[in-house]
Amino acid sequence: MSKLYLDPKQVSRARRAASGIADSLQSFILERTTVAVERTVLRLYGLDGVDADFVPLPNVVVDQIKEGGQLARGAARYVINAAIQRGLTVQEIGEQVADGTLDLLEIPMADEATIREKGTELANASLERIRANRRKREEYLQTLGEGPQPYLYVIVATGNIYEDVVQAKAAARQGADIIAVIRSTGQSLIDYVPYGATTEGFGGTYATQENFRIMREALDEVGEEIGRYIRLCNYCSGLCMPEIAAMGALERLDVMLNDALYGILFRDINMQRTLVDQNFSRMINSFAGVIINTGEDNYLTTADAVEQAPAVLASQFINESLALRSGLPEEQMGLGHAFEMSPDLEDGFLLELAQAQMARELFPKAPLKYMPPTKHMTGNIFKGHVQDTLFNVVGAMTHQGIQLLGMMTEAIHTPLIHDRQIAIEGAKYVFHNMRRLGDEIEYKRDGRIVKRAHQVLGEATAILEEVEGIGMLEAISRGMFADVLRTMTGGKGLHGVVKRADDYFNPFETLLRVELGLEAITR
Amino acid sequence: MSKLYLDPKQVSRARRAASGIADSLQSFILERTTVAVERTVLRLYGLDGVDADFVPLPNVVVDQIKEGGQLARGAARYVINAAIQRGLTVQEIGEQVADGTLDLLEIPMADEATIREKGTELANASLERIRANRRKREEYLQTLGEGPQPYLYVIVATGNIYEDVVQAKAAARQGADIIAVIRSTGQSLIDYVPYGATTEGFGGTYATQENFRIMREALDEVGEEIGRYIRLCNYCSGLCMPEIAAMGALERLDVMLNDALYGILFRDINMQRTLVDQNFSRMINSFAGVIINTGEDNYLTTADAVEQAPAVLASQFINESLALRSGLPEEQMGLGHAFEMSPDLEDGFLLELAQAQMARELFPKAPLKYMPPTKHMTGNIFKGHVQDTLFNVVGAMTHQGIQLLGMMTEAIHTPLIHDRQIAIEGAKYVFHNMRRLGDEIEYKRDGRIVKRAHQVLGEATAILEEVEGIGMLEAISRGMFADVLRTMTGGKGLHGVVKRADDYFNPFETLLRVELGLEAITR
Amino acid sequence: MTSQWKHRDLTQVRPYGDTFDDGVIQLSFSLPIPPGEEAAEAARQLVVKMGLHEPSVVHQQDLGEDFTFVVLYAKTRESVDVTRIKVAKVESARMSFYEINAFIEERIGRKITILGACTGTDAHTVGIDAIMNMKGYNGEYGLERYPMIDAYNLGSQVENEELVAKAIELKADAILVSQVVTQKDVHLPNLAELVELLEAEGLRERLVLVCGGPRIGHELALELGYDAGFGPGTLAPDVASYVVQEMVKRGLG
Amino acid sequence: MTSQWKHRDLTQVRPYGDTFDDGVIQLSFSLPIPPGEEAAEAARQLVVKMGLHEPSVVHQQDLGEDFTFVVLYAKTRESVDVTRIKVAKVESARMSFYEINAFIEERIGRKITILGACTGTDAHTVGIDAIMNMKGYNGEYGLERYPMIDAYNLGSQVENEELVAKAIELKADAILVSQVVTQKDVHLPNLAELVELLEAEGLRERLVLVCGGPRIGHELALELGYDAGFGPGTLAPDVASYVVQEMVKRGLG
Ligand code: B12
Ligand code: B12
Ligand SMILES: Cc1ncc(COP(=O)(O)O)c(C=O)c1O
Ligand SMILES: Cc1ncc(COP(=O)(O)O)c(C=O)c1O
Repeated sequence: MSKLYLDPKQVSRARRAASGIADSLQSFILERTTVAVERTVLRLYGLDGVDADFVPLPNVVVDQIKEGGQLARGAARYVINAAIQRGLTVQEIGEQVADGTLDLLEIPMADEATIREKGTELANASLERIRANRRKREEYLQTLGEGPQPYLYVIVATGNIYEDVVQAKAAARQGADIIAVIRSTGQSLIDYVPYGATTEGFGGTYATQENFRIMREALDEVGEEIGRYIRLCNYCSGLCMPEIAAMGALERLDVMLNDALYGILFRDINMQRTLVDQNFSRMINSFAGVIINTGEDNYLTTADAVEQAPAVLASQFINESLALRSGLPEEQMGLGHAFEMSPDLEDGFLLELAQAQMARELFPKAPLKYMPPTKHMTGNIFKGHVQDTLFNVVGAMTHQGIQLLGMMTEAIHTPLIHDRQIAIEGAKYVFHNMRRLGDEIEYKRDGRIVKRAHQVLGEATAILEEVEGIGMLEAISRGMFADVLRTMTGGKGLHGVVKRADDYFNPFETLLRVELGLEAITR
Repeated sequence: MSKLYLDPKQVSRARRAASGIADSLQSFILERTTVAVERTVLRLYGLDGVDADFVPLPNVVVDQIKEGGQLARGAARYVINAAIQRGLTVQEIGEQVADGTLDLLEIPMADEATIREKGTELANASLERIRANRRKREEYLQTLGEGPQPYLYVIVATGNIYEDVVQAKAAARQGADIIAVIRSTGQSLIDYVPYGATTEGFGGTYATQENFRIMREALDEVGEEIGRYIRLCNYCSGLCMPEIAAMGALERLDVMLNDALYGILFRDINMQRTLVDQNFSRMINSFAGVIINTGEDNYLTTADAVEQAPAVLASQFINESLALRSGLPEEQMGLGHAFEMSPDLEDGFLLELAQAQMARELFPKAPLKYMPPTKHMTGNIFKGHVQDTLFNVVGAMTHQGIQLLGMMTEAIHTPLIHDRQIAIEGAKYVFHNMRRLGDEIEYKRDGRIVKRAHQVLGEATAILEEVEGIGMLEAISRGMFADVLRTMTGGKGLHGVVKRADDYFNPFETLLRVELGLEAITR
Repeated sequence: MTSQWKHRDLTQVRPYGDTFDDGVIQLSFSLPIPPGEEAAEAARQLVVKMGLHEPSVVHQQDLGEDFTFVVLYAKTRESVDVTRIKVAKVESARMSFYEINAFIEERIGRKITILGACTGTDAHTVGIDAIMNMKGYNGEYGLERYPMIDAYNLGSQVENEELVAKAIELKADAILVSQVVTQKDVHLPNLAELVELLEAEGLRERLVLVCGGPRIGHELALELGYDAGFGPGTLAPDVASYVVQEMVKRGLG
Repeated sequence: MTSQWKHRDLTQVRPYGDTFDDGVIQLSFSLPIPPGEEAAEAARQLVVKMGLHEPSVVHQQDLGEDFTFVVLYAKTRESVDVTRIKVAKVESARMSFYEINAFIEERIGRKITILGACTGTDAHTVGIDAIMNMKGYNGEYGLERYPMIDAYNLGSQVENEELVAKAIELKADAILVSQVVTQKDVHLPNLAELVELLEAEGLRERLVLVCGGPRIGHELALELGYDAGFGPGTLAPDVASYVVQEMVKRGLG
């Protein structure tokens, strides 16, 4: 039973509209591929490393195919062909392309069936590595166990992976359940993934496969010592969504931020590009057992929390529908929202409680990602600590899945080693003391909280139905989300979008659709 | 309707037992007077100042009468007699007694009727001054207004009245509604009230009439500037309960800690002495429009909050009954309780919520005084700030009347000038954001919160009925309160208790009984 | 006693807890050593090296990985001569929306052009938007709403080169730069670079150059070669008042 | 990079925020001057006088009455040589309830008498009760429960004279003094006075003298002429272990 007395019919209406939106986006998406998707295929085949100019080999290879005008047919075709014809590994192929000794488009083509067979066989082998990672995680969860929900999620962001390790291990010992390594500013806008261990980032540390590996190892080590599996999180969103998803799958990340809409609205990434990227990246997340985190919370950092509440909810519905179309189970949908009510707002707590409780009821299986106050945090660390505490109170009362802990120093710096400890101890105290409060109370049927929830759901439904009418892409072009206006051809990365040829070949996509129980693509 | 589904029959039973307890105490009390009561009479007649050895004149005079064995008849009789016979003011009488030129017991007695008439006339004049103070307060409340409930109550405790003034005025500007000047350690155990402005106290500042005056003036000044009446609080409990109550009435204090049980249990003051003192002091508080604060919160600083909850409630019922017998209206009963659940306790918040909500329902008109975490506060100021925040959350959810703000530095030092600011801003934030939460929620009928309330009420009733059976004095002697055991003749101050003679004369008591609508004393 | 406060010596001002001149300070930090008596002593020694006395470690907490967090209270004997403190401040009088537009009409006699951007890798637009956007911030309209101002908000992650090119193209009278990310001082070289570029183009003297952000102050701005700097809480009229008065002062009308 | 941490120089240990040796410290205090740019500058200057650099005032708050509260972050270049830190510690091995009683039986051979009190004007009994009361504290029985100890808890606000008289009367082997109120250092003269009284009575050497409380440490205790001092979190066995071993060591059996 809904504690907010939400009308199931209204909920179905909202969901139906979101479904319609997702369906029409999905057909747009399935007609296209991108340079990032193709690089991902190569990465999944095991291609790694950089050339003499530090350009990653997946970029080198995809660029060659793209410049030859053949990307529409799928990078896999040419690489697998080279493997067949030259007897090389994918890595060797990449290296030879990089040093200029190999032009993939000049190699005579083996027959289509052989390519498809070989491509699928190698892809299957790669997927096995991801499967093994998934098994390893399950094994850890069985043997070590995990913290109770909400998982306590903290970030590290020193810019230096080795300092990050120090901070992350300390955080795990302090009680964190999830460690997110924040990326350096600007990484989401570069159209390749940096390489190797890095020690110089700003506001965060570059997301590289080696950095993932280093942190995974560290967290396994500390997790074994303290007897609790520590989840690792990083970011897909940006120009390399599926590539990073693949890296995450290969290095056993557990949680990944993954939201095209975030990239569109807050990073000015071209919408066509990132929606296509998102679809493939979520399939990979899904297969890897990764919980995705969506970025609705960001709406509230630029716009007003009271006004934007319906847009947040509408976006959650859309993200849910889209995620389902990438085969992502509800249990892996960390839909985002945030405690961004102004502390100056009378009854702000009630409005927030309504929103959080509503999200909980509408997405009952999702490990909702609840973001702390950020916008209204100031240099007043003491008041900030109180804001974070009320955020934890709402988290406890409404059974959120993932509680991204607020830092009292939010407005000052990325967290210092003790900022996290202070946040974790506060959160643990609140959760331990009042985890059951939500089960003990009921909301007045005609009260402010219930009314607010109904109002927001009503308005969200209206938005969804309007968007369904005009289409998502048009809606974004009209600035319907977060007051930000983006056009079909504006933003970064459009050049990397390619319409698929009829014989487009991407064995990973095909295999994953089967694995994830999605219909085969029919053209 | 009770949100906790408390059984009105059970509540009546508890109240009936408390009433019985109070009745039998009251008859004990009315048969006695004390040196403090008699000194109070003199103070009310306007006697002030100290002798060459800094002994206050009220002590000098009462000691003379007591040494002469005539205190049982009431100090008023002898002083008024002297006034009649010698044509002196009460102040002049005191001064002459002090310099050894006057022996009150040697003056021939005027006739009883004349003494009574003159005594009553002068007493009436004194009461007029208190009435004027009360009017002044009402006028201020009308013109300046006051903060919303719960009143934010903070302490100053520098030991130096002039530093206290600086801190208090700053606190008022920061948003405090009530300023309590904490007394120096040990003052409650001295059998006189220090004199004049003082600058050397430990852990607090001496309660003197001059200090009261200085602080009252300062708070009026700042209150006028910021347009909010600032209430002043000090402490009656101790060996001088009624004297300090009188000083408070004369200097327009608004709130006074007043609890004999506190003195008995936590200061080892003799029970006979302080119960008699309490009765008269509460009559004065009552007439002066002073809100009293009782000390049930203290039980939880020495014993466990979960276990002692029924004793706290039982004591609140007894204090209510006793206060009614001193003519104190419910609107002036700041019954005490405290947030002292261990932060390590699972569900601790629920237990606390149950207790606070129950107190609210059982004493609906009382401006409940809710005390912050103290015992479980540590040097960890950041965690402490979270503890204080949850305390404010309970305060907001249950509509407490007076919120004594917790300081994050509770375990370290008496508050620094900014400690209060940090506490006030946190409290204001919580109250502003969630003042209405309590009105929006209901408690599950069969839930943990409701069950806890029923259990505590049940146990409190059992205690009350047991105490009614054996009598309050016996119950204390058996250690039934706060695990502390005190005997009828143990503790400080018994020597100051005197059985009233049949012709005992205390015109203030007589007048106040009329004013307060209490029955005249019949012997 | 009260007189202690009234007649205090402003050339020797000390922190205050609850007793005149007590010098009480709260500190917290982490040490890369395991918790225990030694860590507490290390913390005390460090604080004593800072010239503080009576250090009291009121809390220590194991952070794991051989780190210890400590909270201390201590007292300083140091004092500051506040009579000699001179803070560089934006001196222009603050005018209202109407006054600013009237001032431009009367004293400059034409619409002026102001460019705003959040530069480098910084993508925090809320601050510059607060100053520029039509709808404004905290009850004050942004520059886009000013009839006598042509305001162009270039948004976030604008390269300095791009900004300079736009300034030339639009003949900007003023440039407003926002910098929010300051970790490892990334904003300093970025802000300095813009000044160099403008100088190289011979533009620096021909426009009013202003920066702002939560960690920016007027003093820092001057050091970096800007005309003014604005910190937290700035509203459009603060900046606009300054810009127009500075233009007139420098004869940029 | 990792090696920075592994091979770090323990003779030069600095505070750590998020970068090796960054020296980051958080401070807060109030200044008796009105808020504003000048107050922020005064705070910065003060912190610089403390040898800190890059002071950043992240918050300032008007406290009223011309006081300003500031929160700062800054960096220190000072360091501590942790290899040279020596902290005086109670050295006795910690024994359990059973071990202590057995130790007394075997090594002293008679019941011993321990007196406890909270002295002077101090009325905080919870601490001394935690050590002495039958029911104990945090899962450890108090001394009253120890079969081989005659424990007398005199309660609160006990005058030093009274305590000494009782010690003589009961032939105490050890005295435990609790002091909780430390405002304006009221505990120091009170604790010192007891030592003087005991010395005057010629008793000081004949018993084990211990003090404790939330602001008491072993080092302070030694300075004041006590044999040992115990701080927050002490439990009965900590004290009892010490007392009985000290008795044997000093031949007070
Ligand atoms: C909102 C926000 C975001 C949003 C930004 C959305 C957007 N479109 O702006 C999102 C979520 C995208 C974001 C992302 C990141 N953020 Co951010 N973010 C914030 C946050 C919460 C609020 C900033 C804000 O909007 N303040 C409100 C505005 C109105 O205030 P303001 O900027 O100070 O502006 C006022 C004045 O300063 C002045 N002003 C500002 N600019 C100018 C210019 C001129 C000319 C003038 C006159 C005045 C002026 O006037 C304004 C109005 O009064 C802060 C934390 C905080 N509470 O401050 C972190 C914060 C700024 N972010 C931070 C970081 C590190 C990041 C990331 C780099 C993290 C990462 N690695 O992914 C990313 C990347 C962004 C990038 N490339 O720059 C750090 C910066 C740390 C530091 N000191 O360097 C902060 C402090 C959080 C933290 N503790 O880690 N962030
Ligand atoms: C409970 C309490 C009270 C109760 C005391 C009841 C009682 N019977 O004890 C009441 C309400 C009566 C009270 C009153 C006052 N209190 Co008080 N009180 C506290 C409080 C909340 C908790 C203290 C406590 O019980 N701690 C728990 C025990 C178990 O810990 P502990 O004492 O540290 O003891 C442990 C160790 O230190 C050690 N230990 C202690 N003694 C000894 C002795 C020996 C020999 C050994 C080996 C070990 C040992 O072992 C113990 C167990 O581990 C503290 C604040 C806080 N959270 O600390 C303030 C606090 C101690 N009180 C304070 C003050 C100022 C007062 C008053 C003076 C206020 C006033 N002016 O009215 C009064 C007067 C009391 C007086 N005359 O002394 C201040 C002291 C400030 C300072 N640093 O000087 C504090 C810090 C609060 C504050 N911030 O203002 N208080
Ligand atoms: C969904 C999502 N993806 C990615 C990011 C971070 O991206 P970037 O690295 O671009 O700052 C965020 C930031 O909060 C986010 O919400
Ligand atoms: C009811 C009551 N009276 C008085 C006091 C203070 O008395 P003293 O001055 O003895 O510390 C308290 C302390 O908390 C109290 O609760």
